[in-house]
Amino acid sequence: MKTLTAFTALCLATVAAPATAQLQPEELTQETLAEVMQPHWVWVNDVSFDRMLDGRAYLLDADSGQMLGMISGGYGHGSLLLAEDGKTFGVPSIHLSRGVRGERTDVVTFYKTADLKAGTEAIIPPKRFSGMPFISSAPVMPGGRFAVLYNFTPEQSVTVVDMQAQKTVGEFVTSGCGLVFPTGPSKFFLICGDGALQPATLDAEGKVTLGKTSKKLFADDDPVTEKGVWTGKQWLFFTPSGKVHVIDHAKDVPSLAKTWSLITAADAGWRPGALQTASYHRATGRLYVLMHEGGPNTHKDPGTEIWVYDAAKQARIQRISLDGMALSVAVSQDAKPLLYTAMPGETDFKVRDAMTGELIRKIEGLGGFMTVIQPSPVTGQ
Amino acid sequence: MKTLTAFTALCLATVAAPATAQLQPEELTQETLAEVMQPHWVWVNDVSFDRMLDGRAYLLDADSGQMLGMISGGYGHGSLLLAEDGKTFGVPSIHLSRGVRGERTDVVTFYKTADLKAGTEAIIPPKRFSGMPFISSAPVMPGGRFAVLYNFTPEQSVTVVDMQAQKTVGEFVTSGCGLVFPTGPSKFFLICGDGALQPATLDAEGKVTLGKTSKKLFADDDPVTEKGVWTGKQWLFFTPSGKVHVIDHAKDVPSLAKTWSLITAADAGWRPGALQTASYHRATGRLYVLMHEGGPNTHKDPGTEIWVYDAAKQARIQRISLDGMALSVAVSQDAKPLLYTAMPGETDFKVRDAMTGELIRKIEGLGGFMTVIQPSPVTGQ
Amino acid sequence: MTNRLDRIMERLSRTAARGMSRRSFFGRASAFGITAASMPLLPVSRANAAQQPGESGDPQSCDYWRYCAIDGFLCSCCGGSTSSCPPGTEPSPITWVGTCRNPVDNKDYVISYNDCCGKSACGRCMCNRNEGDTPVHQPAGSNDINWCLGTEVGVVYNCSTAVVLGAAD
Amino acid sequence: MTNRLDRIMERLSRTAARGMSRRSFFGRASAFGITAASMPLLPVSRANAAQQPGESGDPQSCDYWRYCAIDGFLCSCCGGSTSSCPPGTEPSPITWVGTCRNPVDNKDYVISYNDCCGKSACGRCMCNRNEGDTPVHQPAGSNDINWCLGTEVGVVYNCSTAVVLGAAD
Repeated sequence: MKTLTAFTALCLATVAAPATAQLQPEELTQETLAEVMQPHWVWVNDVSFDRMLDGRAYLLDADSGQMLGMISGGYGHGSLLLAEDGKTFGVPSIHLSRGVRGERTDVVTFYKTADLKAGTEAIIPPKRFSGMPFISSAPVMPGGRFAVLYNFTPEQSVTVVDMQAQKTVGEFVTSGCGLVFPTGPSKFFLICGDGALQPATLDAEGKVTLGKTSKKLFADDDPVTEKGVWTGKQWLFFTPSGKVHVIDHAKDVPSLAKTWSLITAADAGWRPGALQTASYHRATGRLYVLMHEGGPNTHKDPGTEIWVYDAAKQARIQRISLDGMALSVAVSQDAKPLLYTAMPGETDFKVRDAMTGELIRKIEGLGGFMTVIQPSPVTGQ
Repeated sequence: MKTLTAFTALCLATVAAPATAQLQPEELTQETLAEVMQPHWVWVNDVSFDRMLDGRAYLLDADSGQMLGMISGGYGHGSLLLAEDGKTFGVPSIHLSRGVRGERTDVVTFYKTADLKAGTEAIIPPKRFSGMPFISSAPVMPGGRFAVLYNFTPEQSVTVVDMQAQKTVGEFVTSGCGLVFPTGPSKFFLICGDGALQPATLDAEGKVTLGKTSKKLFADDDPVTEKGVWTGKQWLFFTPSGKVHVIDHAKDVPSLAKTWSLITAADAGWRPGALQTASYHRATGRLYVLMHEGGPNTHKDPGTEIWVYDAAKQARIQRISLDGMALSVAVSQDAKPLLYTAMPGETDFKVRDAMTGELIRKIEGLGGFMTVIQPSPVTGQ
Repeated sequence: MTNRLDRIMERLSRTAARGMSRRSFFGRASAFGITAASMPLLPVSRANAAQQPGESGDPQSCDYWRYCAIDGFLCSCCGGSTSSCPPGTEPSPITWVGTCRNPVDNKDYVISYNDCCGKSACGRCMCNRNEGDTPVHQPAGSNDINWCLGTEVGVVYNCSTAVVLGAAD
Repeated sequence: MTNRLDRIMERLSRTAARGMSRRSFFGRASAFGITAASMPLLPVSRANAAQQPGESGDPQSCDYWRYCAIDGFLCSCCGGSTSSCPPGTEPSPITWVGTCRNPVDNKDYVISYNDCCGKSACGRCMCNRNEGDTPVHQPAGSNDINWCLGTEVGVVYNCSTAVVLGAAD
């Protein structure tokens, strides 16, 4: 957090200095950051929808309200591959040799948090999913050894990247199922178009073996969205009508552990929606969900409130009014959690107390199409 | 103008069709345009200052108010190399292999007006001037055989491109002088930092020979801006205080033909400014200049009025209030000329009758950092 | 929603023989239900298309009936039209489909939202409507996918069309 | 204006021996008066810089005194400061200079607006002030040039600093 140190020094100097002394020549330096991503640091994607060649992610310090730095992504920049230790991350990027055309090269570029400099690059197959940013299109597996990237050409497959060796392991077909939902260091599942789940395992080198596809778990007329939430133990999936499907992934074939509803009779007319629909605070079991009033086909409408649930009790315990709208929500995982929201078309990133819902600050002047929010993987404990 | 034809057909169908008839499956096609750029077509640059990897230019039909198409440029997209016959153009572009970093490749890509498809590409030295778009950093020579591109690394040189062969001729040093002001098919001059002009000639293959530098022509405390205007016969240069320096380029060494002022005693407080300061209508001799009220150091402030001069008589003949601001102005060269203005921060491109100054239409929803306006090189005569 | 998609798929399987750029992008896709999205560019002549009956509304407005499941910049504002790509851009051969009700005859039509590709985002007439939009793991109906993936020119998205494939029933 | 630039050039020629990244970018440039812009990154230690006297104002505001001739995004809003580049960006070794009056001591200082490069535009705190700004054919004082041209990483501009080189007199 040298940035802040420098600012502090400058302020002290302002107060202490004799007004008549002359300024001395200064040295121009490059900022560096702490080696480890701090609990209240957060990355936010700006896909720059009307200028998708120039997408980026901003690294913000939610405590000070300062921007700490940024990375430039490739075409249609999505989410970052954040290492669990908060020291490094990877950036999957699509590049064309002449900007909008020419030879396509897909890479994962590795960075250190400490200097945000482009380091090692792993070339990956030029097939990565391009579209709205979803974390489930490129997650890091628990433990952090591998990242699994979803490909759609429209043939479906995944590319496995070894995060420690910073190398590409290979491409593996997943026919008929897409997105990637990790359930352990070497286990994940995909969602199939027909409402089933497809489990898969990684071997020690990261090679993928598909397991037995589950039976159909989700209704055709109320399918789960892409925007599942990992509690650290289970995946929760949401449906347009407000159902929560909890997945049991313990056995070889995934099944439904239980299904509950975000909405009671008294809440008729409200639905979950948005792009990053929900976020879960592991230490307290609080589930934050973006809700809006609307009918069918409003499943991607931004939220006007955040409803907070005790996920274990499947009961709402709080409503947070947003004084506006949000398309993304995320909560930090530390003991004094912050609640983050962003909204395309607005350039403010909003920081709230995740326990009280109180607005702490707006970080202003950021990009116009902020989507996925990625809080620090470091909890400070 | 097939686009318009298609729209017309659709409208006719709407009126004529029986409401109960079923829609038939349609064919998805690609639009094409007239072979020759029409007199009221105009290109406008959007440098996308906060997303400079994704700059572009829009082709607009000022008569219909329709967008006809666009091209994507490279990093910090500047102006187009428009052929005089309106049939082809070149796009100088800077590309890096990894978007914001990696190997730099500079190219000129050639397009036909009829299809706006990227065609032949000429590789040029990776030295092209990067900065605010100025037409004088990459003009086409009268007659259209060659284009001369200004390089700044900060060594200064020019790259000559053969527009007919669609090939790079070579790079030629110009030490101490910059930008390119063509005065004939094979003659141009540059402006030197000390207020002199540097003439140069092209041979039949496009090779550049520098001539004898002029004496100092411009005052140090009121230097000419980059934003000179070619009348078809002479270059006019403007100074922050409102002087117009007319260059005599007929002899081997350029000199001042005359100097006059945009501003009379009654206009005290007004100055020329903006990015594309002025435009000249050749058939009528009318000179359009963006003017604003301001003191020293406002030489880049946007204009709030356009003052129209009879350039031969050196007298103002009209004032056009802009109902807002403009950073760029250009006039079409046909017999019923249109006056175009654009302003960064606004997304409307404004079209006026160039004789009356009356606002005809706004073309809305364009990019947020429009700069250089390039009217059709075709006059319709 | 899925019943409607089933109908679309059925319809498209009937018309598959008319396919144009279709086969080269089929590959494994047909194995997992993306057939509906891999619809052909139907070889109906331009002249016929221009005589389409039963149209009303402004194709440059997001309210226009065909846009009920669109997400992107309207090609009608970008140098194209509801059924043509702007000059120099390449139509995606595969894409998502929606079913929209035509206010003139009150019937449902299958609309194919082919993306136009190879120049960057047009930026005009952004329009997002999600009638029947499906998650990306049901790609045939998903407007969150960049469908430029199927083009020769590559992945860069310019704008979206809204082509009538036919009646939905 | 030029008198002031002359003074700047004179001053810089006196301090040229202290140059750091300077020589490699000199080349032919010294022949035509860009010497002033090719100023060194003066090797004053960070600790000293932090004890600078005579400062007032908010470095995240365009009104801040050092920004009198700047054109771009303020590095102070982008993870850097008036004299440091944001993490992962590379300072341009050469750039334009301006002369700004410090409201604390009412003296003029030469300010070097080094660009930070290698990531795309920060986009925050856009600031354009043109005191003494010169045309691009007088590059040493021109803020319309992308000064990332002199870096290893390449031409892509992120933000601008405002480094005190010393007193202008």
